[in-house]
Amino acid sequence: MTAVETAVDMGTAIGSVPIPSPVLTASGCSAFGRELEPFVDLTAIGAVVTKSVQLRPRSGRPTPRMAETPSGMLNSIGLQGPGIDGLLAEELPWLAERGVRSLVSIAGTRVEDFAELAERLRGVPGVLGLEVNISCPNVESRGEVFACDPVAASDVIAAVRAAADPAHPVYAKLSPDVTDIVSVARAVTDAGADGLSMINTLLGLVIDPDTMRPVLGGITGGLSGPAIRPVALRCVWQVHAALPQVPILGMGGIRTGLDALQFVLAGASAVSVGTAVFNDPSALGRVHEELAAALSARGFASLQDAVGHAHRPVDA
Amino acid sequence: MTAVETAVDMGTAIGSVPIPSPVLTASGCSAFGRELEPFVDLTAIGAVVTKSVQLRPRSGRPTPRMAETPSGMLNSIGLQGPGIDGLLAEELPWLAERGVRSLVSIAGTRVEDFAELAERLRGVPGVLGLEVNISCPNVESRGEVFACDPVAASDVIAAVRAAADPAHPVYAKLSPDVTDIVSVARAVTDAGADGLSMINTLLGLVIDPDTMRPVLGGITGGLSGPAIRPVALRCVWQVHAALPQVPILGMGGIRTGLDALQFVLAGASAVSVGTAVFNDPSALGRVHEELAAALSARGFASLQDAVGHAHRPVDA
Amino acid sequence: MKGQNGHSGALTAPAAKAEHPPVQRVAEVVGRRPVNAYTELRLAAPEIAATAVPGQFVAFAVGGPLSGSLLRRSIAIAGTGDGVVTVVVAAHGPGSTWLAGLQTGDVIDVVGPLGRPFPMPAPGTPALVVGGGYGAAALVGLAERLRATGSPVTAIAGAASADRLCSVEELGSVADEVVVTTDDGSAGRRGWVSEPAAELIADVGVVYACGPMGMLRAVGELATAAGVPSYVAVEESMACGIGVCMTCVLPVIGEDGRSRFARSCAEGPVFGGDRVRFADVGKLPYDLVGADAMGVVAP
Amino acid sequence: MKGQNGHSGALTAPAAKAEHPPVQRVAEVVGRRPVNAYTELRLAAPEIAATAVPGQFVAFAVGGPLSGSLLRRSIAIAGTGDGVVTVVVAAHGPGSTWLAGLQTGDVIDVVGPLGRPFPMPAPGTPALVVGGGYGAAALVGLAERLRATGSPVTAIAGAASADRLCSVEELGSVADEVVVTTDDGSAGRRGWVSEPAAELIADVGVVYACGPMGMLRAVGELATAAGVPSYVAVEESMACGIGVCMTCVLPVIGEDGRSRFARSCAEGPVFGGDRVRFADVGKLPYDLVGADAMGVVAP
Ligand SMILES: Cc1cc2nc3c(=O)[nH]c(=O)nc-3n(C[C@H](O)[C@H](O)[C@H](O)COP(=O)(O)OP(=O)(O)OC[C@H]3O[C@@H](n4cnc5c(N)ncnc54)[C@H](O)[C@@H]3O)c2cc1C
Ligand SMILES: Cc1cc2nc3c(=O)[nH]c(=O)nc-3n(C[C@H](O)[C@H](O)[C@H](O)COP(=O)(O)OP(=O)(O)OC[C@H]3O[C@@H](n4cnc5c(N)ncnc54)[C@H](O)[C@@H]3O)c2cc1C
Ligand SMILES: Cc1cc2nc3c(=O)[nH]c(=O)nc-3n(C[C@H](O)[C@H](O)[C@H](O)COP(=O)(O)O)c2cc1C
Ligand SMILES: Cc1cc2nc3c(=O)[nH]c(=O)nc-3n(C[C@H](O)[C@H](O)[C@H](O)COP(=O)(O)O)c2cc1C
Ligand code: FES
Ligand code: FES
Repeated sequence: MTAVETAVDMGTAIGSVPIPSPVLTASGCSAFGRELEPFVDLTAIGAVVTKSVQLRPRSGRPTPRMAETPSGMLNSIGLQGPGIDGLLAEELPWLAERGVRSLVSIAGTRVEDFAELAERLRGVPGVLGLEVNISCPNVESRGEVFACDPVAASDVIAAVRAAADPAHPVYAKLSPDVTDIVSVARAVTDAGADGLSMINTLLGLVIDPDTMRPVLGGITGGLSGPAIRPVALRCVWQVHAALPQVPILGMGGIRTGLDALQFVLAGASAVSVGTAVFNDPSALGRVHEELAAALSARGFASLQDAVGHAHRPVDA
Repeated sequence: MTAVETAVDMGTAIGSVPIPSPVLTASGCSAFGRELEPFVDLTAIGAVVTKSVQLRPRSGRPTPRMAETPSGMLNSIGLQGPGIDGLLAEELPWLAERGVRSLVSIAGTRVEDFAELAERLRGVPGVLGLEVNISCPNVESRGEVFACDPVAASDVIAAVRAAADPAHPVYAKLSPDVTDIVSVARAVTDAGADGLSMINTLLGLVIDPDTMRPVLGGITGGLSGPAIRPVALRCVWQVHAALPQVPILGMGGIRTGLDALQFVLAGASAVSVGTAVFNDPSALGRVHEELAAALSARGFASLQDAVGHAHRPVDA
Repeated sequence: MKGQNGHSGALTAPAAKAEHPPVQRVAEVVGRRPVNAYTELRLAAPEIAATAVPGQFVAFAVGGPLSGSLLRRSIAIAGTGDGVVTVVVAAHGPGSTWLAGLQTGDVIDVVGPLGRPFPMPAPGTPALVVGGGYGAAALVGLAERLRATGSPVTAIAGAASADRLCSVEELGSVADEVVVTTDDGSAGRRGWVSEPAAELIADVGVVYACGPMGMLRAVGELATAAGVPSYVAVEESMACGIGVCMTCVLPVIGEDGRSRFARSCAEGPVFGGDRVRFADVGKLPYDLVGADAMGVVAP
Repeated sequence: MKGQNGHSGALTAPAAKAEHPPVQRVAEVVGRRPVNAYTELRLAAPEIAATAVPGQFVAFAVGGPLSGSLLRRSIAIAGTGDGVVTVVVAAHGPGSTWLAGLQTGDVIDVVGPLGRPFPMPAPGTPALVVGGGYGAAALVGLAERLRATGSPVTAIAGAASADRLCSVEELGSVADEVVVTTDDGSAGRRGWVSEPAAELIADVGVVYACGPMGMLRAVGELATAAGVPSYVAVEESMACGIGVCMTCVLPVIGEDGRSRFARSCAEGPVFGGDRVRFADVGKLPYDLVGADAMGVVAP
């Protein structure tokens, strides 16, 4: 990421923690950051949002784990990962040593799992906060996804907020697969979420015309990429309109600075770039530069001034 | 549509009404059929699904009414149309004279509107059935969309089924913007729906980077096209798995015969081609031919044999 | 032309449907050349070339086989002959930039001819044609046709600057007079096309215009004020180009004097300059047919 | 090579990481030619050509500026020299068909070199290289490198039919012997590469293979049964090619003898033929690290 001649103050914050750039990775789309080193200055981006970690190491699902779809992809990785011990032993120290900020994504299938993970992450160097991936099946509720039920979702967030380092902002990551995302947003905010990450993938399916069966072993998977951007923007818009004081980490199909600008104007104070990294490993730095240039061209002195701008009357 | 050497029996049905092809237009994506005449043999396709009609003529919304999105588009037409009188006087006779089957899409903002429309369409020549567009705001419930509430949705369907010509199958058109589409599908089927059309568009938003405001005057719009196909397929899969006896008219991003095949394998007994017509006005005939060829290549003797095939164990 | 109007005292009758239906085909690019800031493409499309009438357009699928851009791009037909359709493309957004990058030998899916042609005046009626930017290209064929039916033709071609002018030479070879204007004075008269148009309008019996909306409005209003019928070819955002999607509408006064949202691809792109409610484009006036059902009430 | 193995009694040590990090750049196509059923492309990409080692691959963005195909296509590097990277593309689905249609002068976004190179044996170790279809192309550079370190090289190139053979001539110019097989007998010996491989394996100290999974499995199992270390370059479906998405995994036995889902882009594409659990590819064996957390239990 080379500096560009622009007067725009790109600083923003995750909860109350300041970060120098509004552009972050998206959980599960940049692993733990290492592999992006040849392409991106990881210390210059907002933070590395780590792949969702659970208590135990997980193999993840068998392949095939993905299918390409029009302007997007379907995935079903099954949260392959080293577990919290591996994360604490290997990945977070690597990031911390290099001065890379991390927003640690945690996942579980029981409320207590989430709380334990939050507890284990207290005071860990380099960790700036927690993103809570509640798009996981709740084993105590016949596998219903936490994020699809305002009560289950707020149970998780309340437990995480209570267990987490007080210095760690807690962001709840919402699923778009609900009738009323504002009610979920309100519930988790009331339960103590310091901010909202939105959106997670949409539930989708692809059938292989050769095998004539679903491509993915898990049948359905998560749809991501530019294809879902209008849905993501709608969710950010609706939630910002209803809860203008709640910080939003926006994501879903961001590929360019102008895409990121749309999220900022809709109400996001920071953005994650996910699937676009697979297309362009240099995307994070590029999106930062393009967003800075776009804000500058539109006369904004700071990113903050643009947050939610699209909600204001045109003459404002 | 030129005949192709294939032994596959492409016949299917809408409810109990037989149609010679499983490929239909999608409501709102082929107006009332006329403009496709230079490109498609309208008598050879399954049916023309007409643009949703309401009781009164409607101007529709001001422009801009659309935005292109990655592998899709966002629209907010506002159901511009001639009203039921215009439909009965101009459009349906035109179709009937030519021997074109029509599946008439009806829409309203009150349960009684829907019932009155169904009543008016009793015994009209050429009409093979009704598709009920319940993705409209319910004026009696603070504008909540009928399709997002199983109770409101089934109220509409029950009223339509009671008022409609007994010979007219009634298909309920479902919205994907719900937490649990199976519960809506079950409710409307219990209320008398003879089949399900799925899916309608997803609620989306695009912000114009120049004006820095939503592109559409209505702020949000409906997302359609190949971008949403995995979501549509997932909905069809889930509903067919839960209600295997209920006929499904599948749609959402179908562009090729192999796309249509995926819907059939997932459980649809007929398909609508919507946004793809904007890209390729000849799409309907082409999709029919490609689907026939794909079924033939896979050894199916009839379309019916392939319906729901992807749900069967691989060795079956 | 006067007196062909409907019941409403309008100066123009709505443009009539084209005689020939459109076709869809894959066409080869058989020529390309830069024309000032634009790219002129020549496409081998005999069925379209044979039936197209001035005022009509074609719609291209863009982006190639893996394209994520589904909507067709509409481009006015700038000329036809020898089985070839000529268009002039201004690289603007991604779709038109892709079009402008086509090379000789490339193939492209095209639908056309689409839309309603410019209505012709009574033979011999003196005519004024006014083109803005690449809009002038669409008027060359019209000017030829007018000349062929005995109309003396005066042409005005305007643009922001010299490099955005188009078809000046071609218009020069068919029109009796060509006036050039540029906003910055880099070619011809400094200023807008409406100035020479105002001077010339008294001498003609019909006016045609193609170009940006603001220009169409100025020329249309000028003509209507002078009691001269005018036809404008509008450029609204279109998803399908063939009349099935209803995205391309604008408020137009019908033959019965009532206003409706008319599809610019199917009822247009050519409308009477006195029939388009320019001031209401992008709005929903209460007196539109069906506005009441949208909850819009008279003020 | 024997004895370099880990604790598990495996014949191979895992392939080491490449020395040089990958770069991303826009490269121009400086040459293209048909090679039997395939297309050979030559790309000007000096940084990649300078650092690539046999076994590595590049990943291309496909479809052009309006592309709806986001995922990169991985293609093995078939040769490097003079700042040029050579690849051989088989037109298969839409992405590779688009790649195979690139013309000289076109530009494409490429990331590379990616993945781990083939480990080299002790100098002078006789080597067998086995290529299936276009997989043979990736072995030409390896064969050269082996020769340069004093290894006698025998090559087998197989394919379904003569037109799907690849790089036979190039292999011929570096290997001491080239055996050709085709399933239909349209060139060389009728049958699979595993037959000559079985005959030749006793004479070599290391085996390398690149081609379809079934072939890799056959060659790997043959070598392991003969006590010869083997390295195979696998071709798993990849979304990113750089190691961040976890889509490209397969079950691989690690140095500690435990099996894990290893990323074929970052821990591979070159794996010890005795380390890939071919029978379990596409499955989730209970003894994989972390399978228990997925609810998979020992039978
Ligand atoms: C009847 C008609 C005739 C036209 N003739 C010409 C011509 O001769 N030469 C030429 O260069 N252009 C012409 N245009 C405009 C041309 O279609 C647009 O410039 C082009 O669609 C812009 O697409 P884009 O991909 O570059 O821009 P984008 O901004 O990417 O387009 C996004 C969407 O908006 C629509 N859109 C954007 N700008 C316009 C516009 N100005 N008019 C209509 N739709 C727009 C596009 O069709 C597309 O659906 C004509 C348009 C119409 C309707
Ligand atoms: C390390 C590696 C090296 C390769 N080397 C070559 C080579 O030298 N020459 C060559 O022609 N091909 C090679 N391939 C395969 C090539 O990447 C695929 O043929 C190509 O991705 C298929 O894409 P498609 O768009 O044509 O097919 P599609 O079916 O449209 O592909 C859809 C998706 O599936 C993936 N996919 C489909 N088939 C394969 C496959 N066989 N292997 C991996 N991914 C697949 C694609 O990458 C894409 O993400 C290699 C693959 C890998 C992983
Ligand atoms: C391959 C892949 C893996 C993902 N893994 C996770 C994950 O572990 N945790 C999580 O919260 N989100 C995960 N996501 C969702 C992304 O973080 C993001 O919310 C979503 O992909 C939308 O953004 P995008 O369109 O920019 O990718 C994953 C997405 C992809 C494509
Ligand atoms: C421009 C446009 C107008 C539409 N109008 C209607 C409508 O009037 N009634 C309706 O039920 N669905 C309407 N739809 C939704 C389509 O019928 C279809 O359900 C949806 O677009 C998904 O299919 P597709 O991706 O093939 O377009 C409309 C869609 C588009 C793009
Ligand atoms: S562009 Fe579709 S109706 Fe005019
Ligand atoms: S392809 Fe993404 S991790 Fe290997």
